[in-house]
Amino acid sequence: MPFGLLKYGFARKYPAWRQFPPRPDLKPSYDVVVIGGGGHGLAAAYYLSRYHGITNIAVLDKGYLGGGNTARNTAIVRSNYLTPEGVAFYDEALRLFQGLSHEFEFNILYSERGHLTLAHTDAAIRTSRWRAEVNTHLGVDSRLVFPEEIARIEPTMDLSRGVRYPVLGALYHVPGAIARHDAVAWGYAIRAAERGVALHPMTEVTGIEQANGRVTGVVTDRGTVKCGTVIQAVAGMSSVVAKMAGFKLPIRSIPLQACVSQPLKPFLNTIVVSGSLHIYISQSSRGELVMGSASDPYALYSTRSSLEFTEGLMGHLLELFPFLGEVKLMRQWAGITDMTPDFAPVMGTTPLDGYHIDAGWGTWGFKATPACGKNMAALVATGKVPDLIAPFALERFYRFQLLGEKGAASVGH
Amino acid sequence: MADTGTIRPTDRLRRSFLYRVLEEAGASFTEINGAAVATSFGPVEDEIAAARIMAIADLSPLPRIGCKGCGALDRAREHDVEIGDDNNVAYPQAEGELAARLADTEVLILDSLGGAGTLPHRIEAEWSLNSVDGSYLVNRQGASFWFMVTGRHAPGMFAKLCAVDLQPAKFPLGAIAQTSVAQTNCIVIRADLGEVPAYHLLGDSASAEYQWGCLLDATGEFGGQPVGIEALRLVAWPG
Amino acid sequence: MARDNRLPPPHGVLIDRATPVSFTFEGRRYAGFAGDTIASALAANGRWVLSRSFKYHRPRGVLTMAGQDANSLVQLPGEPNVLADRERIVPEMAVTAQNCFGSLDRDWAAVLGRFSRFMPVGFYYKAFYKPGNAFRFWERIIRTMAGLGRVDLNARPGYYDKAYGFCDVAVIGGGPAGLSAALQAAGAGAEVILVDENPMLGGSLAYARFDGDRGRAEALRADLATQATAHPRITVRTDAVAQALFADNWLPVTQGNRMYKIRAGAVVAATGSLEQHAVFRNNDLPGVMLGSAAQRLIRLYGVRPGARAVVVAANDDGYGVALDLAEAGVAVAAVVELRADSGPGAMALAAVARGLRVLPGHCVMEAQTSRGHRHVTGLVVAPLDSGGQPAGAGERIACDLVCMSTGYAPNAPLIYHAGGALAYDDETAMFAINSLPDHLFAAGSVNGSFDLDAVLADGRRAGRAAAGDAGLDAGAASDIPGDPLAVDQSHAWPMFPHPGGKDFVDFDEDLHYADIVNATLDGYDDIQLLKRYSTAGMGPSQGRHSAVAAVRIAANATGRAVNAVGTTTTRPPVGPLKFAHLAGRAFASVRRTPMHHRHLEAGAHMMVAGPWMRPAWYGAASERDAAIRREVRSVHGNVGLIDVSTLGGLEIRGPGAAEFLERMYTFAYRKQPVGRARYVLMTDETGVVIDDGVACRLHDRHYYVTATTGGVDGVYRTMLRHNAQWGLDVDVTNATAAWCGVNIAGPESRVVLELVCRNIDLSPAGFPYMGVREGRVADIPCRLLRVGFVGELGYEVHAPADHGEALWDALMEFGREFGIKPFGVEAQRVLRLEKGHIIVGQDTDGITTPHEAGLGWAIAGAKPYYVGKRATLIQKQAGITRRLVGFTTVDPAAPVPEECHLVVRGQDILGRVTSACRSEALGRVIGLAYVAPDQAAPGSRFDIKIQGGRIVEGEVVPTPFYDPDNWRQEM
Amino acid sequence: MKILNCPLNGPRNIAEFIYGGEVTQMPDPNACSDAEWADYVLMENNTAGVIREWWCHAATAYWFIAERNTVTDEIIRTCPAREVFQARVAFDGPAEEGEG
Repeated sequence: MPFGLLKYGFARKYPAWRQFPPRPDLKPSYDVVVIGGGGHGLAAAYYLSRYHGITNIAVLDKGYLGGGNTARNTAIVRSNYLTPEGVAFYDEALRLFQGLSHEFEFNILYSERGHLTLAHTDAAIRTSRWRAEVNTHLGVDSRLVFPEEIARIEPTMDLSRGVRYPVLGALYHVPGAIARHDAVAWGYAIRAAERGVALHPMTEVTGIEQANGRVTGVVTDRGTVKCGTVIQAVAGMSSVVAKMAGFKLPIRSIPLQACVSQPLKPFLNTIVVSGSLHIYISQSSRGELVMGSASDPYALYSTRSSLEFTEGLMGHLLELFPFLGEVKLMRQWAGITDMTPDFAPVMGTTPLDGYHIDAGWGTWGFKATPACGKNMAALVATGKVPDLIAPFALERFYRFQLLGEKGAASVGH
Repeated sequence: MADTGTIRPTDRLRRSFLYRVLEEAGASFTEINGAAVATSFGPVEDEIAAARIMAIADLSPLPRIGCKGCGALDRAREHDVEIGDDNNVAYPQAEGELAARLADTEVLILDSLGGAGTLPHRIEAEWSLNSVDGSYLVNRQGASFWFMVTGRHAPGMFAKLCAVDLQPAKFPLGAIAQTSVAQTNCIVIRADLGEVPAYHLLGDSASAEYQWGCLLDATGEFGGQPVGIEALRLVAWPG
Repeated sequence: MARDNRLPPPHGVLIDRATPVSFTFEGRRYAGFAGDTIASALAANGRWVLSRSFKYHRPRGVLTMAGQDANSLVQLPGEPNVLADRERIVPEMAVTAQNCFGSLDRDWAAVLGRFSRFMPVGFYYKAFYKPGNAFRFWERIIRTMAGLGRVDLNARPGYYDKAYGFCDVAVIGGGPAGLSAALQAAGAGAEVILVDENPMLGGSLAYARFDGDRGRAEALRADLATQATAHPRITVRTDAVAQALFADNWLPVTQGNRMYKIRAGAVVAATGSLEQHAVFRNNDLPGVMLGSAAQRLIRLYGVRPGARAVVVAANDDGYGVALDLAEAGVAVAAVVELRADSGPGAMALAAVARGLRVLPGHCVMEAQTSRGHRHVTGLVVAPLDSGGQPAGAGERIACDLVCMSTGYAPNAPLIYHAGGALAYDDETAMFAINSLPDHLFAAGSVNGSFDLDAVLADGRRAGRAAAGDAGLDAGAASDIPGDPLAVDQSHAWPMFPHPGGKDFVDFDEDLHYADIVNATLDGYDDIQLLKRYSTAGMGPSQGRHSAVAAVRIAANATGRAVNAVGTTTTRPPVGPLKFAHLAGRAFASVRRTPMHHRHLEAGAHMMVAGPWMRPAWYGAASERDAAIRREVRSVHGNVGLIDVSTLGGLEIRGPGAAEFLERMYTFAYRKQPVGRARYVLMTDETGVVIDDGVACRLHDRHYYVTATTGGVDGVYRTMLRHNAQWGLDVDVTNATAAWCGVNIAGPESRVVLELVCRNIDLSPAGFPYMGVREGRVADIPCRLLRVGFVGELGYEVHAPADHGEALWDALMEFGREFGIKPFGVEAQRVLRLEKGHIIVGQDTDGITTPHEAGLGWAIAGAKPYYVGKRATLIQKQAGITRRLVGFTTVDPAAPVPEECHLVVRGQDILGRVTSACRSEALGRVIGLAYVAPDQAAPGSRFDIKIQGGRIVEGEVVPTPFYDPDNWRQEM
Repeated sequence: MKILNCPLNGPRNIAEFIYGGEVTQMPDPNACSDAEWADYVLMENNTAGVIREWWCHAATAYWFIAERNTVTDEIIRTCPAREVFQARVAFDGPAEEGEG
């Protein structure tokens, strides 16, 4: 019995710990307004208050805290990217994740599982080796493994060659992990609120005020607040809010769906991903299988679910795990994601002075949360773009200098 | 009909895309259009009975030709092909051939079960001799397999592979669906054999063996089986 | 307490007493009848404990008897989490319990229940992470406790398939509302599919009671069910679950091992309502169940649910339950009425008339049990004082059955899926539909109708409306008939929290009343946050029972109205929905070339190539390298044959053909002579290389263009889209499947070809390099392309696909005397690498530009336009950051770098190797690699980081490596 | 599963179609600025509301235009591409033949 729980057991009355203060009134002005109360926005507010002494911050969200993609993602953390820029950025995120429970004094249930990206074609093997070589060169623990070793790492998987797309190899990323996604947002919210950050859920932004090229305020359905600095972190709705600020983004809003099975006794240790089969799966600490697939085929701002998603997912999943046929699906849902032309995010300054963007995550952006928040905070506090996020500037698209993450998406022969 | 008795598929240069599968199923072959076509796999009476209930047949070697281009329909009409005003309708021709209008710019001409190929061959000859802008020939012989699905269970069987409602009430004689069957692109044409519901099924020739396998799997619950062209002819033209 | 609880007929309409069925549960043998569910058969044998709860491992038994709760989840061999109250027994079925440590009856983990105070809501967030990596330790423990059923790693799915279905009106729910809706719609001429999850139509008519005597319900059920089953336009699907409702009335329905995907014109949701449990201490004991569960046991399965019962009632149905129990020979000790009086209902009057003991204005203080919590033994009740609090110590009523009839919640998952909305109605103390999407209609108790006549009228109304909506003439639409009884169905606060807890709100998750209150005290007072923090409603029953209670408690604890707290949306599926149902036959299409079987006969090792299979090499996997060397040698030495049928083929015809190509590709084609082939390179609008091939000008206005195996479908679609915009007079046809092809290559290839084609002049002058001819090869009409991908004299012979195998046979036969050998993709990769030819997709990636790939020579810059021209110009001005070069290793003996080994300069990554091999013909390592622009000049050297971090020095050399003057391929 | 009404093949499950993105106006590639070109190629309106977009029916490789609401996913209407693209598109600028 861990000590942390003793007080609950012995207290006569429940020792309530009010983790978020009730929503305060909206002040007429703040130093910084963060649009979007998801993991990213809350993280930025937290790091500003914790490391940069900026606490006069309002975090606005049209819904409840952490209710967007923070609530809908599949909670995978990894840094096995293709480009040096991507690896460096996500590796910082991963290292920060490892310390979050202690930093928050709030358990985010961070669980290192190991991450297998299966390769079913020689083109996929090439890409896996490419990622492994780049990762290794930058000190990230990834390597190309072949069926014999895959069988040792994840013995439950069917590696027979009789199927349409036999497993030829995999990229094995040892530090790949899962965490309790809600807890990450709550942890940031709790510790930011503690330092005086004002959390404003159920507060919808309806306009951005600006004067001669600089942001001056944010209009909400609860009134207008003045501010010289804004961070926009509303993945899924990025284009809509950016339009209020007067600029376009290289982003399409595409639904991404996921689902969970009924709880099962743990049998799956690793996180398994297959690019060719468009599936990924892990088993949560509750015993549920958490599964996802490719993005929806067309642009949409609705989080409706579809049958095509689960049909396609299961058709392929049973190729790898045929014994799951009699397992039952419990719940499916969707989140809206930002898709960019080069599969890399957009972070940093914008054409509007004082207005900063955090968007374009391709999936739900969970695995970037701490690094993005920390570096966006540094950018806002110092006015200098940190090296780690400089490559992800919006401006790259005007130079046709797309980032190489798309390299992994080269056609297969 | 150019029947010349029983032959082996490999005796000829043109071969069905799944002649091996047919051989393994015990087919006996006859020559049509320079290729071996399965006449039957067993007693023809049984196959006639099967064709009325649930059966599939391979007509891949039978003559067919595609005409394409903005002027294709008019030019085909000049060659006495009867084509109506609607797309996705197969119009019957004098000798029992079909002119399947696939678009404003494309028509597919299928020979009758006879397989003499008079109309498709005539068009192929005349068009390839003098090319005219806006009307081009398309090789449908090599591009696509050609199966026939027959029997009263055919619509129910298709409901397992195809999202388009092919029940006779909703899919009249001559109707065409260009759609996905077992997740591959196909052309489905309703062409009953007398009273027996029947459908032509054409699709990517490289997927012939795959599609045949899917059909056998789906027809299983209805006791479906492969039949030869003999049975189809006898059902189509009794006596 | 094994006892035979069977009741005589007419009880047990679903069981066939003539067919006994023997099965085992936890290794013990039990007897039931065909038609019994696992739970009903066990109950008949006096076996009530079915499972252990998720957190505290408390014994759990029948709650709903309708497959709506997690208490009844059991394990079958190869199938976890089976609903014991739905799954019907079959002979020799071996059922076991789930989630117990030790045995179901002796589960040592039940000790956790004693420490529940140490496991407050969200406790795992508050502990287990200190010190250091403590969570690694705790996680192992948490994971062993997690989960319910076990998967059998050796299980394989049975035969599951899918079928599409079509109808005008789909009616979900075969109760009184659904039946009358279906009959009404069919009567109006609609094709109707009627779906019900039970084995028998009738819904509540089959087990519930609507008035003093049951007569009417049974007669009505028989009448409506017979009509529906006999109706020519109604397809009845029982034992079938409508799993969800998706866009445009897309309705997956599972029945047996099949999933029907039904497209309906309109949908009627007659899904009824879910009876809700009351919250009091030990309300989870076996023997404590919903009133409707007791009725189901009695009527459907002929099982006596207990010997001595207490009914906790807050509506007239509670008295119906009491009457049913009494008639089934169960002693009804009391009806504990939460309301001030038993109300005016017909059943209440009948119960009173029958002399049943009614305790009005009472509440439940706790349920009691013997050691081990195996079964309820008594209920402590007390009168409510003016403040709504229990007055006095209360009275203990001994009983082995407690039935709860305190209210309902609409069973509205399909309505939520389709985007409808429900809101809490304080007057009826129930959630009620306040908006429905187009084409969706609701009828019956899900729509707030409870009185039988109101339900039937509502069903007819919905049936008429749905048929009309589906385009049939169904007569005038009518308003929803009001139901005066609706106000008296649900109690607003059937909750009696106990200082000792175990007053469960959510059985799946073992959440007590206090957990919900404490979650709000921790600040999680928004219903969404509350759900995520407390996990209320996250279990297998997805809040069907806990949602309403939880939101009421949260509202009460935070002093808000229920609607202010809000509701969580129900998401698909309704369940249970197996993965195998969703997978179905999982069609995995595969394309085969006409020569496919010849390759297999020749022992080819096949590889996946886009949608195709191709020979990688001929021979066993073990002799890969030797086989590739052998094949390469035969091409260099005499002659080889490779199947290139998977190559894309496009016919571009019409007056605008040349102009069209000039716009699609980077090169120039207007002046290309007829009878010649020319390289084609395609870029997208961002200037990235996406495909290549050759364009053969067969006629002034006819080009035959090849495309890559994986790229052709996309190239074809792109061409058609541009063709639709540009309005050039061009026709584009994808002839990939129409043409198959082989490449016959090697010094002897001309000789072999001369033997089989007589009407083509194959002489160097008559058919020069990059020439194109049409003619007959082995009597097969073919197109011949004299191209040099593999670097030796060679010809691509393209033939109609139905002649492919004959072509292959002829060339192999006539080539035999010259030692012709088939070669595969791997040998071809070596050969083309020796010539320095790139493969799009291997030597280029998702962002490669023509200038980076050294393909600047293939750009006709003077053209006014080609897709990607502007981007290419912008990138060229910006300057390239990498360059693809040919290289060799400075040390000839160095190991061969592998594809994607990095080109590095200290910590910087400059590029990577894209292709490399040891060329036997050249006796050295050759390859292609991306290097920094300043390293791209021939002779300059760079570092390659190979296996194990070792550095190998590479040197840039000009390509082609092999036969630089091309005299071999142009001989 | 949404239904999309193909001008050639009639109402079909949307799974039979391939999404082609929004219909946008291409600036003159030889006259516009780099920024304008980047905006055309890489930036998206990504409108939350009714937009006009390209769809292709896979089985027939038939391209057409649809008006769809990106918030409700409601498809308002579809039409053949020729209703939108009637004139022959010409590109001016250096027209003399370049043999690269």
